[in-house]
Amino acid sequence: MSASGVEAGRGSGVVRGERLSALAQQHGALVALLVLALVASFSFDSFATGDNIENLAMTSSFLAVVALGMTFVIVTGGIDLSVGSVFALGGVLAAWGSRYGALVALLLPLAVCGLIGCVNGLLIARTRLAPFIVTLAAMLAARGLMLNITDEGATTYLVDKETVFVHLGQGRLLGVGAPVWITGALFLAGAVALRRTRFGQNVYAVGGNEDAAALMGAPVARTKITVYTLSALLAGLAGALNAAWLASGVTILGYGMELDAIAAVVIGGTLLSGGLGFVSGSLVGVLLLKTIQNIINQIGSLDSAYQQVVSGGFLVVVIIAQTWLARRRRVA
Amino acid sequence: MTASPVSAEVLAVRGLTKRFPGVTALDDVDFSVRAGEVHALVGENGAGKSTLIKVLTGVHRADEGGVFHRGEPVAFGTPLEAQHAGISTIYQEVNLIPLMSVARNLFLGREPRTRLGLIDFRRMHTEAHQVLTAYGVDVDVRRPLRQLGVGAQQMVALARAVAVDASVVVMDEPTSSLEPREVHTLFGVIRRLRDQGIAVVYVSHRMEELYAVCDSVTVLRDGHHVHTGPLAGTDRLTLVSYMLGRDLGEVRSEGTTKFSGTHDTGGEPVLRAENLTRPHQLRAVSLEIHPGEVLGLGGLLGSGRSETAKAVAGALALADGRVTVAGVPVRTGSTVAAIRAGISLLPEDRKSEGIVPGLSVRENIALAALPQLSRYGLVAESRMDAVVDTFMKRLRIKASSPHQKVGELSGGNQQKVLLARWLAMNPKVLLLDEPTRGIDIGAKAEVQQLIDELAEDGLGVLLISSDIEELIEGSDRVVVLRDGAAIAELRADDVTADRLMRAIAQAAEEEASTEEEAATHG
Amino acid sequence: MADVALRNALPADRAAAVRWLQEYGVYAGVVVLLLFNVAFTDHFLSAANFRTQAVQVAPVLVVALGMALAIGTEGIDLSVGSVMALSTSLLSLYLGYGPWVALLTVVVGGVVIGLANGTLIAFVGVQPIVATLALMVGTRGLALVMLPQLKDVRDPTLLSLGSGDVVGVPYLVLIAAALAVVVAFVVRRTTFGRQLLAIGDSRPAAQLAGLPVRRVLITVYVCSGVLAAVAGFLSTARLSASDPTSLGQLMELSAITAVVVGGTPLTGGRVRVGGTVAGALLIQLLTATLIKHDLSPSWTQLAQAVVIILAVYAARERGKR
Amino acid sequence: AGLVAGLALCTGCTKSESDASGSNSSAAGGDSSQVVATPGADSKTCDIATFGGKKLDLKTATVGFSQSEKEANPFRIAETASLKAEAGKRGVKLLTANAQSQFSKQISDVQDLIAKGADLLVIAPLNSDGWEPVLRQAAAKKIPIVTVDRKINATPCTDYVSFIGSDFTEQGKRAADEMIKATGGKGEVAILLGAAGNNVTTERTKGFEDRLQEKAPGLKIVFRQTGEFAREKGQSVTENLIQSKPGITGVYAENDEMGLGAVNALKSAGKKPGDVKIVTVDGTRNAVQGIVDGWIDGVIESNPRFGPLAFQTLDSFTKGAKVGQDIVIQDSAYTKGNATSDIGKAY
Ligand SMILES: Nc1ncnc2c1ncn2[C@@H]1O[C@H](COP(=O)(O)OP(=O)(O)OP(=O)(O)O)[C@@H](O)[C@H]1O
Ligand SMILES: Nc1ncnc2c1ncn2[C@@H]1O[C@H](COP(=O)(O)OP(=O)(O)OP(=O)(O)O)[C@@H](O)[C@H]1O
Ligand SMILES: [Mg+2]
Ligand SMILES: [Mg+2]
Repeated sequence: MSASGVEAGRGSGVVRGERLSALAQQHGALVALLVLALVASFSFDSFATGDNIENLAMTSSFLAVVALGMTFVIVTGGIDLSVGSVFALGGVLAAWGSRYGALVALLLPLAVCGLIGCVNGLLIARTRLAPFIVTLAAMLAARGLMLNITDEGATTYLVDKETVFVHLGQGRLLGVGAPVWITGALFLAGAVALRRTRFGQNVYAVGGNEDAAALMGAPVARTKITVYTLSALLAGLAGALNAAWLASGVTILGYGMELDAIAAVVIGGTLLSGGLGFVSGSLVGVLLLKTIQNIINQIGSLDSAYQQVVSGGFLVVVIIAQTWLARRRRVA
Repeated sequence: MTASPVSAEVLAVRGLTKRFPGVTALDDVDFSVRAGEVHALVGENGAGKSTLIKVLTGVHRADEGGVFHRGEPVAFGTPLEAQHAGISTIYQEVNLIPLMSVARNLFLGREPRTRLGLIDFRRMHTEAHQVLTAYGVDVDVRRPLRQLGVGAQQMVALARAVAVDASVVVMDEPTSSLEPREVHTLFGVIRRLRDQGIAVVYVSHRMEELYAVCDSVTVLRDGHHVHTGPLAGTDRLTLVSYMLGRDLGEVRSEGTTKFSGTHDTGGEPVLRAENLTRPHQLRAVSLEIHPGEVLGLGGLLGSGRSETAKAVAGALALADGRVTVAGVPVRTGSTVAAIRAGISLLPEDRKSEGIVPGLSVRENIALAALPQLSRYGLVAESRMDAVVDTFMKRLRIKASSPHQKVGELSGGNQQKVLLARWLAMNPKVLLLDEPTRGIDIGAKAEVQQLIDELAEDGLGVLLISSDIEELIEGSDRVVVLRDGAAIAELRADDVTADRLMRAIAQAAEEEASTEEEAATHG
Repeated sequence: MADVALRNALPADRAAAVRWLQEYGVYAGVVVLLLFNVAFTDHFLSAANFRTQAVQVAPVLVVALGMALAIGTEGIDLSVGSVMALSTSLLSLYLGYGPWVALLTVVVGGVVIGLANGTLIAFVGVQPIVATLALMVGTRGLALVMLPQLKDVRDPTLLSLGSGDVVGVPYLVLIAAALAVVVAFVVRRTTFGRQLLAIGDSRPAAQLAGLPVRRVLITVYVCSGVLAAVAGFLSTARLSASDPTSLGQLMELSAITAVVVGGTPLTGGRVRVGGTVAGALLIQLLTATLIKHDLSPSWTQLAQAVVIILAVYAARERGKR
Repeated sequence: AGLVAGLALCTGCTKSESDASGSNSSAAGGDSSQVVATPGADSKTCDIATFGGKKLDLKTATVGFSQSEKEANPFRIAETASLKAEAGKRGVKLLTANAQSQFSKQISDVQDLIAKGADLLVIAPLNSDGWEPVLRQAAAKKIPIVTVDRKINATPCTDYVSFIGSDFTEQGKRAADEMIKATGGKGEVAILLGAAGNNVTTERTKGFEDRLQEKAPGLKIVFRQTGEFAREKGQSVTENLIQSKPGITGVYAENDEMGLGAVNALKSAGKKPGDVKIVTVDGTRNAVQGIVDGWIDGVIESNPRFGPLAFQTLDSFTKGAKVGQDIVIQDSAYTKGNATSDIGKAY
């Protein structure tokens, strides 16, 4: 009996170490963000102003919604490269649909993008093709579709200002833009879905060890199909919100967005190999990326080439810091 | 629980054939299990036991023949369907999610929920704790599963399988990583299941377990059905002869373990490890192994035996500690340095730390010895073939060819491939962590004999085994670990099962320390 | 008896066909595209056209070879496109010393970025996709800082490298083919190749087997960097200009597609060099076909998506059940 | 990262090829600065009273400039340099941001400029639509906006003050004229399109197609493929083009870079200068040199030197004077006739 007591006692020491490391894993990016923000607000007068922070929140919100979907996908051990194209497609569809009313403007992109995600998920789950390549193809397909309905990008559909749809992008509540509220709500829902529902447990299980999850009776295929559908839905929704905000279905959006989203999720502490991740971390990751961008603009006189070097350098420093904070017990 | 008449067949297969590329794993096999019966399934490594179970539970699909559940033909597409039909399984390799918490693993798919439909974590944790305590696992259920030792993980898998409302519980080598104490708990669980009218299929290589808990037995050999009958009427040797396909007399002439007596252990120690220390895991462990000596490492699950072996082999970063081989210091924390110095480690978890599943048998055997088997960075194929050939013959590795993927071999043969990998290195010190776990009696005897031979050739061997008999008969000296520290050492005539049990048991601590000198070398 | 044998024979045949498709699907795809073009594309069957296709595919192939190595270790290298840009900038900056010195600096550039990638991945423990993503951003910027603007190349040696040939086979094609052979040899016959595959298949096992995991990983990313740098060098010679803005844009995706379509799994532990060559050819032929038939960008992208899925579907590892 | 820095440091000892034609001048050349095309009285104007802002002195003001693409092609380099030079000359504080061809970034760039305290904005938009959030924010602070080189689809003198730039449709039309002149109005031509979804691509295509239809129905467009405004893509597309359509008469490239790529492709396919007529848009030095060498038949200029005109407009406007809403600049053209003499004006 006392043997197990000793074990438990020893266990708690291990737990404390593990908890600390988990804490760092979860909050490493947050620490980096706070440090960065602190330094920036001392260095630039115009950083910690209401306007600037609002801009930051607004521009972050669309990427954040995309990153939210990406988090689910990455926790299952997958990846979704199609989100940038789907984002652009969602915007164009929303703008086109807005002439038929707010409902169409919202539901059309969700339906089409959800379908794309569903096909992604089916291909990945049922035929066991690599997510990387399936979603790469979907990225081409969604971009092709978007060009197809805009006369190769020549037509930009404008959002009908009469519909309530525009308020989703431009409305304000308590001085904060609607997309920011929507993003916040989505992240709350996302966090609950991932941490507190059976679906969330299955997402972790599939990412942690797919074969074991199948043997334990988790619905692996269904979970995968759901996460890819969810990711595309959220990307489409982000596109639609963005279209409402910009009041038009801009056709040149979303290039490289998938990489930004992946970077944000990973910086936020989610393991690319799956099985471990946090919704809140992804939000912090997005804010970190956008803050870096904002700081470069605060400097205000960098050549475009230097801007890239600086943001690449920042990225390296951030991921080293994050990895270092999150360093886990080595497998070896 | 669906209590059906005792004689009713709950689950059966008829004329089952299953082929894999290059092998016929099962050939026209019949098998059935009745409610309230514990049915043993035995056979050598690669006989097809696990494959049969996987067909029964929807992991594999049969090529020919059918599966019948309560007399109805069924075809489970996924393990989930089998579970819904009331068939619950513990697979041979622990199949849980390492990064998820213990409680989440236990409850995956049937989490208690609040009225809002959200998971009720508080209830889940309390219940998980209660369930696991009943199985003798006392841990913080919020910890990630991977922090548990393999044995504790096995108990979690067991608890999970039994907790489901099942009419059949299938256990594929559940005891291979359990301590005697836990095996005892397990048997209690099995008897309770039987009394509830649940059918149990039980796979094990340990004879005494079969006789302790099983009612009837089916023997497979090379994918064929050989024998089915009540266990009471079949004695051990007959069973073994069925499994091996040899006649009784031949088997009778061999003993239980293949170890010979003690070895000559003179001379300077070939390995000296001092003061190995690692936060939370190892506390100043020191060891010496002499050439030609087999040093046993005893202890309970989680006592730090695997960590000690890994530390010596450079696979763990240490806070403190020195390792010397034949007097020459070895850099710690580097597997490369350890291997170069002549230390080889056969890891405990062969699935994830041992084999490279996608590479062939040949490549796996030659993996560590590659630098020796190549010139100017180019692989000397013919030398490699020679080495591979030698060891495949010597260890009797059963594979369709040296080019078969190791991932497709049966567990026992995978273990042999790993042994071959290390023997090909000509090591000075061999660290064997559970070398005979999950190995059939034939292979087990071969491995034990091999350990003997190696020691006689002057190798230093460190043997970790949860099989007390094996540890006692195989070792010249046993160091007992508890809680990450060496607490006792048994020498010569003290190396007996009784002494070992007492040293391991916590109550014997004082006794042990007065009778045996403390094992920590100054 | 005969009945049973027949029943067995059929699925066996199908299994064999499936395995054949898995192994040779890419090659079949290339042949199908060739036949399609011969039938439906005007002026397709000409030496000049084949030369064009071969020359266009050469840089992609060279990059894909390095990518295949990285993927073999269960990694990925997103920085290749930017390394090409860096290489073209370096080339332009050092061409004054002559083409050989320029080539040397280009290779050094590739080594440096490869080392940076490898260090982040092997020592710091950053996941490959993130480490190389950061370097992808930074390296492109670096290339532009060094050479802010497109610059023409006039060095005759370099120009002849870009457009010259030996008995009708362009230098570029020869170099790419030679590199493919070298990489195939390295993967199959060298210790390094075996170690690379073992690490890709099971890193913990490789570590415990005493393989020099870090050294191998770093070497792999250095190889990938150098091959990308060489591809940049070759592209510059072909273009007769250094254009760090657009050179190598989206090259990482083309290279990954070629590798994966060629049957190398992204999960590591396996490298198919022949398949990678065929994969690169397949994508090249597909693009050329779509261009020759003057499809609009939207249809081009849709068609590419479909063909990629079909190719990968044919080559996929069947789940064993 | 340290290694990379090291790499960057050792660029001190570089030695590039000596440039035969002298180094490219990119700053705003004196005699080649922009000229307004139609300063006619009939065009609409805007002044600060109608716009609704406050007068201010340009000298003490902060001007924000948002560039759309990397300063890596001659057009963007010359554009940014011209604005910076003019700001320097006038002693105005200039903040710059670069959207690196990402539209979302450009929106946030401009917002950052506003937040950073820019009193006036000069924007080189990446796209014509989608400026709603920026315009609203600027309107709230009454910040005058001048857009250069591309237009914003919004109400002039309400949402922004004026647009200074070329007429891309017109450029397409003039390119068509050159093509007709070079080919004699008969044959088959190919278009190397710019990046898909870009207004410039759309308008330069439309102008070209309309004019051909109108003036030379004998000249058929048989091939339209995107070269994404890059030399390399232009080259590989043209390589495929000349294999599959060996009888092609002319190639219209929507920027110089793709045109030069086409020249490369023709060269390596063994064609002679003049075998295939090439007309391009932009007016970079390399392209004009192409005319001199005989490979290119016409280059329609798109003048990037917006600095003087933009600041002059802002200056007049902030002083309260009327400025034009649409200031279309006069683009010249380079042909066989003037290429040799005017090459100095090219950027
Ligand atoms: N997925 C697979 N692919 C190919 N061959 C396989 C596969 N699984 C099992 N086999 C082969 O089928 C045969 C039976 O293996 P199985 O795992 O059923 O043996 P076992 O009786 O459980 O042995 P052990 O006691 O070692 O666990 C072996 O020859 C093995 O190599
Ligand atoms: N039943 C248990 N309860 C609590 N913690 C455990 C239990 N079993 C193992 N652990 C933990 O797992 C860790 C790893 O144990 P490890 O596997 O190295 O022990 P071991 O002596 O090699 O046992 P074995 O090889 O029999 O599994 C230990 O640090 C211990 O804290
Ligand atoms: Mg088995
Ligand atoms: Mg152990």
